[in-house]
Amino acid sequence: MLLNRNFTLMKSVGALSIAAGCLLGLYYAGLQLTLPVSARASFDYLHHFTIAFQIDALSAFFLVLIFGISLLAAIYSFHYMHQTEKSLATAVNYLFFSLLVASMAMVVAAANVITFMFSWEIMSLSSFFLVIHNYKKEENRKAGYLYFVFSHVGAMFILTAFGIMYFYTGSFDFGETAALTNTAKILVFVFAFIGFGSKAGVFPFHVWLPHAHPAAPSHISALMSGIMIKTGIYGILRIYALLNFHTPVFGEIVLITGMVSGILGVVYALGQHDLKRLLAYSSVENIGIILIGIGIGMIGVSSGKPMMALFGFTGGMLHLLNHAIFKSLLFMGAGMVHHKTGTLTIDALGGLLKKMKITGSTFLIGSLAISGLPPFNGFVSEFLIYLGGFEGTGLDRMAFISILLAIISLAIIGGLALACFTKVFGVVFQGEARSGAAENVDEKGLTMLIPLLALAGACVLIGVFPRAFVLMAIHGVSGIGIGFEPALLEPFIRLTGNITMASAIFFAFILAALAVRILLYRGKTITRSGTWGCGFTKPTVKMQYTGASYSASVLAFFSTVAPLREDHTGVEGCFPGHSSYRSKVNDVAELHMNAVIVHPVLALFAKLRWIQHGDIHLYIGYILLAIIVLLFFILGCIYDVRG
Amino acid sequence: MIVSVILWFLAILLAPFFAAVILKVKAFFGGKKGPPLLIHYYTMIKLFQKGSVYSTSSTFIFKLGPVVSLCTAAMALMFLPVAGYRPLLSFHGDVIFILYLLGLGRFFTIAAAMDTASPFEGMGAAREAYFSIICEATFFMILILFFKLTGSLSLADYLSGSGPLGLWQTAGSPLLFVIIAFFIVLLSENSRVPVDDPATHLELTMIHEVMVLDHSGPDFGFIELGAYCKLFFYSAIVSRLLAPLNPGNPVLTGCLFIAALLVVYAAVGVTESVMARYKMDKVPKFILTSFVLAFFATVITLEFLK
Amino acid sequence: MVEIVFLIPFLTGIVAFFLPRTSGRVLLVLTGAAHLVLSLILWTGWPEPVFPAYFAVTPEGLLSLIVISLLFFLISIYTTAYLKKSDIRSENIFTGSMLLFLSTMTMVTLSDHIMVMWIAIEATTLASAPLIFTHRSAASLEATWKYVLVCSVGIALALLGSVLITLAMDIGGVDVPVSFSALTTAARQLDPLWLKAGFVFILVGYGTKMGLAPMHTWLPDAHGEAPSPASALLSGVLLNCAYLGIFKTHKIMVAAGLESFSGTILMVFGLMSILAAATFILKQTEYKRLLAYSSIENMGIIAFGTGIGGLGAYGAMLCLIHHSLIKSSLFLTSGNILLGFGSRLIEDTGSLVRRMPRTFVAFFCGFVGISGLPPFGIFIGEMLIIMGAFRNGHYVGAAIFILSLCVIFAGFANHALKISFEGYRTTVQMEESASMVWPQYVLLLTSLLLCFWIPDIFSRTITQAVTAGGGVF
Amino acid sequence: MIHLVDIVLSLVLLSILLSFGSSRLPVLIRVIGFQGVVVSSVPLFMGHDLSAFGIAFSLATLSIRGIIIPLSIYLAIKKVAIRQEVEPIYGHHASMLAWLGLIVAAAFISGKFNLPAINNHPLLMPTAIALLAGGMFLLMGHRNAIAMVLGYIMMENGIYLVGTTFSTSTRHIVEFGILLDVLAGVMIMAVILQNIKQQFDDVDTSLLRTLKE
Repeated sequence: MLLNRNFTLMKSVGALSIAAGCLLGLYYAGLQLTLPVSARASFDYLHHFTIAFQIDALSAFFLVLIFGISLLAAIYSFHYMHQTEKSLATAVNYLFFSLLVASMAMVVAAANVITFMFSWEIMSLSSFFLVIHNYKKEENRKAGYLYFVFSHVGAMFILTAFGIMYFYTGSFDFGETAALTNTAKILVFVFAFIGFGSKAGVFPFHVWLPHAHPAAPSHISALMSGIMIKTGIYGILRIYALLNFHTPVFGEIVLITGMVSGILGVVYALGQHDLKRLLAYSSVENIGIILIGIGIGMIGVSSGKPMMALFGFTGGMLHLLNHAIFKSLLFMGAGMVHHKTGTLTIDALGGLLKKMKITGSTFLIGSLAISGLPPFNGFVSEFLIYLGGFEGTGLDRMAFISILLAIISLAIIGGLALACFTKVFGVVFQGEARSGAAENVDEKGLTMLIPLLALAGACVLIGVFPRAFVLMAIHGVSGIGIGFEPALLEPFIRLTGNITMASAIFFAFILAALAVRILLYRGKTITRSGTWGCGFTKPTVKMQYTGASYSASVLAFFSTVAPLREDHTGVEGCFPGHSSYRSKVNDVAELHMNAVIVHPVLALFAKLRWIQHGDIHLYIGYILLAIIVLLFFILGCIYDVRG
Repeated sequence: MIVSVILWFLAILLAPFFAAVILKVKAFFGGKKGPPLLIHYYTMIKLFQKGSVYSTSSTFIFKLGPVVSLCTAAMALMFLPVAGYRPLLSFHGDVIFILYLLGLGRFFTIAAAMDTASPFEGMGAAREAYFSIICEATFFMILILFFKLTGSLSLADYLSGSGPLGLWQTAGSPLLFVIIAFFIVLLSENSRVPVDDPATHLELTMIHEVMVLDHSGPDFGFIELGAYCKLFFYSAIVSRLLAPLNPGNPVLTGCLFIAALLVVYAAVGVTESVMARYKMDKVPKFILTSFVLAFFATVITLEFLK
Repeated sequence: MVEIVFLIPFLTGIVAFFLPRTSGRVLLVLTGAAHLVLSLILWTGWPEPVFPAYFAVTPEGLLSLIVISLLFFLISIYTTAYLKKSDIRSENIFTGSMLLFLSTMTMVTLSDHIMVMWIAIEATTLASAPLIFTHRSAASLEATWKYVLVCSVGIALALLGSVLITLAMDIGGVDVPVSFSALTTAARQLDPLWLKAGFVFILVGYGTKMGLAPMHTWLPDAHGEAPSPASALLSGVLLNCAYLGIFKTHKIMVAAGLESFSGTILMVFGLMSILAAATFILKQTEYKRLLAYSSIENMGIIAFGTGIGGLGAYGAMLCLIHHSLIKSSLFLTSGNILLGFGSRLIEDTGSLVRRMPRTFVAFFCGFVGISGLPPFGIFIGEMLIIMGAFRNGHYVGAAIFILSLCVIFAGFANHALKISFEGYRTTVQMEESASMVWPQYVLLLTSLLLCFWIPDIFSRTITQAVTAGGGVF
Repeated sequence: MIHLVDIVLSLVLLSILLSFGSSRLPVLIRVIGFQGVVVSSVPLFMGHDLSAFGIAFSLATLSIRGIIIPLSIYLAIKKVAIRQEVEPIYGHHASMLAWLGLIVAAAFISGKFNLPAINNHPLLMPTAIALLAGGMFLLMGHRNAIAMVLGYIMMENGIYLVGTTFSTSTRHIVEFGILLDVLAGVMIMAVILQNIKQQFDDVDTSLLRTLKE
């Protein structure tokens, strides 16, 4: 993989090998998904342990996801990694790229603790290297560090959860957890949830995410945001399936965190000025939506409402798939923008749609899908989650309130997402170019366009003909181990049918209207002129509405959770000179993490530094002290024995 | 089936007429004669005959906008049980579908507005996006209530036949709150006073109107028609809730329905005449009141269902 | 003829004192190779020693021995290159004491008699003192002074401990040779009170040498001041030797059914060391001291694991081996950095990745390995230790362990990233000779290999050692 | 014989007292040397095994402890002609009191153990402990590096006392090895002392505090 003599050759070899691997994996995963039985493979390890893999429906579902997206990312990377002078770095990048894909596949296939932790850490490590691919930028290094620490601490939490399990079961294998007491189960779940949540980017453990994702190259961001953070979700589901313990507590935890991260994620996203940061935050939002779905499902299971459970889980799973698709689409689109214009600052772009038709329109489809609008895939999954929620409104007080909040927050998230992505699309791709960077751009690079088109096609396909995919998601859900009889599938069939019909009719409408429009325009004078400036005689591009001001009013509404720091030199005098405005939305989680955790720890350890005092008498004193204490310890033991 | 098709066409056709009623009412309050009731038809025909002028900075989105917004509105009407008859389409959860469909329309209207690179249209777009968030929250609040009452998620079950009556019987007085909430949603979604003043001349204070500044000719016609359909959609819902009972024979039902509709439109007109539009920063609070009302209604109803 | 293994380096060491530079270097490498070969032979067929009363081939001893000789061989190769570059006066003393150091350490691994063990360990102190003093600077002088005095005092206590154990024999009325193996078999009859006292003194004594807090104070100074190959030897294998003494005593305790007593003490000291390391790693300014503290941390981990027993003991053994491999490679790499940047301070270094790419690879892999990430072996060791801790219900211990590990990782990662990537004022590449890089690579690769595949005989040895130390499967 | 042993041991105790009291280095060194002689002669008086072998070893020990070690230190001082005064960190009277407390504590502690060996040598255990603790005291009580080395030697003496008197089963050769180690250690310390003197032209360890966090 590290042949960096001939740049193009190296790139093509790298991309091709990864792609080929993905295709193969995709084939087997698909096979697995159709197969009812679960494959299992295990090897002897260090003479005392085993490395075991097992692929059940759940894993297969994720495998399909992983390989599918990685395939496209590999194709995309071919033209994206264009800096010939950094061929070595590129080669390393490909190396870790392939490593990341492999390790993700291993994570979802792992069948015992050792295997899981091993692949998990490898995954974190390789993605870390990908994040600091461009280490010359200060903030990228910071991002890498943050991500590194977060993933390690998260892994430690997961390990703790496994440790507690191991205390009861005494076996490394996933599976027998019957021995656990209920409190232990809850404890395990909480620890695992924190651990996996920090990987999945659940508020408030998402701090690393908006730093790390923009730092990586775009196809990597697509990979990370599209699927790597989903391994966290996988972990949560896996633990849930393992514990097989249906208490409403789990559901409530997941649901509430889901709501919080959903709303806050999209609010912060609205406040960003960097395109990729915005997308990263919107990943937090979508993780929130997925968790809401899963939480509804869990509550459904615990309260014996199979329909609700099925709707919730399926919605969650499907949204997982959808998010993987449109988020990687958006990231790749952003990558294209960055590749051509060299900037990602939203307010410096504009009017790209005229020059980059394909990128623009695919990005439009992506934005529509991520805002959950019909007839695109985002809608289908959110629809299912809604239905699950409504099924759950029949519950009693506590559950009912949380469900009610879940539905409302889903609605709000939907609205905010719409605002957010109209902002992105409107400011980046429409209007006039706001800076020289966006003036003269083109779109070349076939391999970068293919994935965009493919993903956009997938968005529409799932949006219009969701049945097959919904069934696939359901099959994945069946891996969680909640029993449901096939009769419950019937409503899904009906629903998907309805959606297909409705969207078909809708498209028919559009076509009809377009036809009418053409009819009306036949033989009419169509002139082009400047935009009506509402009285301004000389409109300039500077006068366009910027993204910052677009989102200002909404942010004002959420100012309590999203403190807005702005500094601007006002306009003074009749003929004002230069005036500037800068604003930044602070992340409460980030602020508090520094205030509550980091500083106290540093202070504490700073206090202890006098131990290494430098005086040898003191050192000998330590030795003496140790001896004396231990002797007293012995005496204590004796007295214990006697009395 | 045939009936519902006919009704659907009627709805689209009559939407502009009802919208004119508002103007009439306003004129009456202003002590003027006001335009004829068919004014909107005239304007639309005029628009359809004209050509168009497109901004140099606009793209195909700009042309797509009006079409999509019209289609979404018309599509929404397909789910609407006009005068209590079964609608063309209806399935479990179609309400959510409709809401998101209208959202799609909004998306394209905004996109089209941003397309023109005009600062004012961007401003309007921002407001549109912002206010609709709260409206959706309200709508879903009401949905939760209705679902608890009827156990169904389709407009047809709420509004067709004896649906509304059932709602009244189970929920009772709290339904009044719901109706008021709905009315507020109606006002804001269709950008009427006090949220927005379509008749003002200052672009700075507009929301919907400013977004369509640059549209002209048939495109603008589409937009207008879409707006009327949307208005009709909302007011039909309100009217069905206002006049829940449906006497046996079709004629009576029709008359009742139309009467109720007229009342709603008149109410809109009255509001516009007696109120001035709010300052932009007061608008969210105004819309929030609708949410609060809906929430209140839900809680009360459920309490007293128990 | 087991003894020959440490006699050869002893003699060559004596010789090396009177040799000119070049031939001294050659002799160094040759001895390393010979030693490696011998210990491999020792491995295959376990021969009987000439003085069975004093020496014996034990599994844990063999483990340390093989590690020592491998490390020494590679380090000797590195040293030849290092000596070429660095300015070390009286080089013959350096090489000579390196060899003596090797012989004494080998003696530790092979010794079975309690007193002989003590003699050997004290001898390692004396043999390594000149190594630390190589640079002849005030700082190195101070470091040496502290090292010799603190360690001697500590080890004197260990001697007292050994005496007390013999005392325990007297009182218990057993009359067997004073060798670990014999005592372990006869452990039941020993008088528990004096045994405990003996263990305590031995723990504190050898603990001083092993670098357990709060007796660790000499370690950062010594490791920081010694020339890099010496520091590599010190933290790579010397600490293991000290640990060996503790481990053998712990074996006696286990056999005497006092493992709960000794285990608790070991765990407490382990945790204290980890915490101490965390304290100083967070805001460390010199990278060699940083590595030294990380050694303290790892020794703490090992002690903790041994104290837990069971899985933990197995993990501790793995950690012991892999720590030697990785940490010594890190110290050698730090030697390259020192030669390149000419400063021990972290902020004077930077952008290693551009200036010495090959060194960077070694450095970063080492960092990844030492902070317990796969694909290096410490990962599996730490994981087993944590699991074992939970298995035996030491929740609090495990919690402290995990938290302090997180803190240490945060601190270490911060420094490592600084060294590797921070501001590249000048991007000129420094020349790095192959013989100063590939020893590290070999070490790291060994660790990597051992993480995936352990030869049967090797694993059998580990298992024997562990089961003797209270490990169960 | 027993009385003889006790007399010898009391001599040792006396030497500790002197070591605390003495304020001049040469005196201190002589005291330590004397102490070494006495201590290493203890086994002879106890008469464990009076084989020629054993006696030879004892004599060798005696010569090393009593003569070679102090001599090496002495030479070290001579090489680096330094101030002859040593001040304990805590003045003389405190040292005296410390000594008394030491003896009492030692007696008390050794009374706690029920050992067969103690029954016929009542003074033995206290002396050993006193030596250990005294050594520690010297180590921690003096800034002067040489005094610290002497303290280390005193500790060694104490341990030797414990070892030789109790365990019959330890072999002479082993003892001898230990002795050699100690000797080498002291030699190296002496070398370091010289270097310290050359560096700072003083042996005050408070100069050696640069290496710290």
